[in-house]
Amino acid sequence: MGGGSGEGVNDMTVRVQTEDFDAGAEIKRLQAARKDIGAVVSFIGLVRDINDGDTVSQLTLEHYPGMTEKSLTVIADQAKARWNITDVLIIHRVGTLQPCDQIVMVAVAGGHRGAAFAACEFVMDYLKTEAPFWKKELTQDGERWVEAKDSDDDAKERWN
Amino acid sequence: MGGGSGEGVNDMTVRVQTEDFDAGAEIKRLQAARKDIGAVVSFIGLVRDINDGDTVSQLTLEHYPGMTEKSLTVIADQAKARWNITDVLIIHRVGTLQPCDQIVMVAVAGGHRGAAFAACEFVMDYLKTEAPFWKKELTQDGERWVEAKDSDDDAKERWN
Amino acid sequence: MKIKLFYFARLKETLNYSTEDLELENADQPWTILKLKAYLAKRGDVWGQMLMGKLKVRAAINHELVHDAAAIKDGDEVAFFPPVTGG
Amino acid sequence: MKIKLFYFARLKETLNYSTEDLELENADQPWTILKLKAYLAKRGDVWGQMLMGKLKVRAAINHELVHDAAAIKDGDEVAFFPPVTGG
Repeated sequence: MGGGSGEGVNDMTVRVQTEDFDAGAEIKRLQAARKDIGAVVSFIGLVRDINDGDTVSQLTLEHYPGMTEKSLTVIADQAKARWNITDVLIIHRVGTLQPCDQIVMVAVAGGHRGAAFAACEFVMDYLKTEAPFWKKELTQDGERWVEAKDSDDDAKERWN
Repeated sequence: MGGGSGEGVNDMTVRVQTEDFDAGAEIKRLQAARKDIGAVVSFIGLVRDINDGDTVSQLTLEHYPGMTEKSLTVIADQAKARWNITDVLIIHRVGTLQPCDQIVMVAVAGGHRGAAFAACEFVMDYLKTEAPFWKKELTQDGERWVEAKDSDDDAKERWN
Repeated sequence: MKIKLFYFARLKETLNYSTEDLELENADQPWTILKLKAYLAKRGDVWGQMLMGKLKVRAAINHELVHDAAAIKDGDEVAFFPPVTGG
Repeated sequence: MKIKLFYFARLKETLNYSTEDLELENADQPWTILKLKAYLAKRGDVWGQMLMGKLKVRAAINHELVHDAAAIKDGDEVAFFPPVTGG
């Protein structure tokens, strides 16, 4: 694989990278890892062309190298400790992206669907509120930092 | 595409077929459909090599042609009516499958992750309890019909 | 009246029937799913066990899941099958 | 004592600093995140606005999110940044 700045932290599970990813290939790899996998739930986040009513022509993602990978690994480990699942994959892109580009992928494999759904949503809710990434959008009025949303904090609170 | 016995009911959204499917290609197609899609949640169900403690060497899926496609279309439409989502895809295989084979795929695209997660899980819970499919396993002791699970009824009840 | 019947999964296998056309006598009381099950159960032990026994049986009329009290009309497609186990 | 400081996103852009090495005087009271913010805020208006103003600021010590009361030790890596917006 290579190229991910997350290398060395946990190369199989957490990757922070500028390059795009092949969600289908990643899901296939998870499926093929074990014969007792009955369910794979995946989430893919994409750059939308409109945010808060304005047309977005570009999105730039900044992160905190080292802390970001560590934070994602902790979140993946928490999900594994909390649910009966076999595998968690988190890929998050950084750098400059265009509308429709893939930003993030979380995939969870396990024996049964309930745990896989819960763990995948848990990882996304924690990633949104704890992992050090910051988004800056380019609109017709220039650049602006994306503000954190209270609804994301609320989503995270559900798991407590 | 072609080959799905669900053709004519709703070819884009619901497919019942003997052939395998390419989950990655299906997800890509959903992503590319619109520019306001921010979230794609997908579920893939696979044949496990063990069920109820016995080794499963083969799984055969039977369905009720006509009613099955109609039932899946109703479930997809219910999800679209209930959540703010843009697209629902359901693919379900029938016929004889081996361990690790893909059985079912549900993918939901929408603006935001909360609705996409909920709608995808809703479709799976309803599919499990309402869509006319029946599984028969081949184990070392011969063939046996898979019994319906109370836990699947419970999962469906959550949405009421 | 005439109806078309379908059997699936364990029912199909045990009854050794997948589909049949059935002519039902018009009666004072309308035909319901329950009345049809009782009528078919008289065909023999295995029919009674499958349709009126301990096994849960689901019924559909014209591709819609229905309860025992649902009325059957001339030309209907009626199906009997076990609880579903897809996904 | 010596610490390494990092700033991210809006803070990095506005302060025009991404990282710096800082020498802090040892004092009777241990250095905390709050004390460090107050110390940096004295560098000028924009520093006060960014670190002690209306904007929410998060802090991390050695890659762990911490609160204002967290103590800073010699050799620590300290970071200031806005609430996160990934995913």
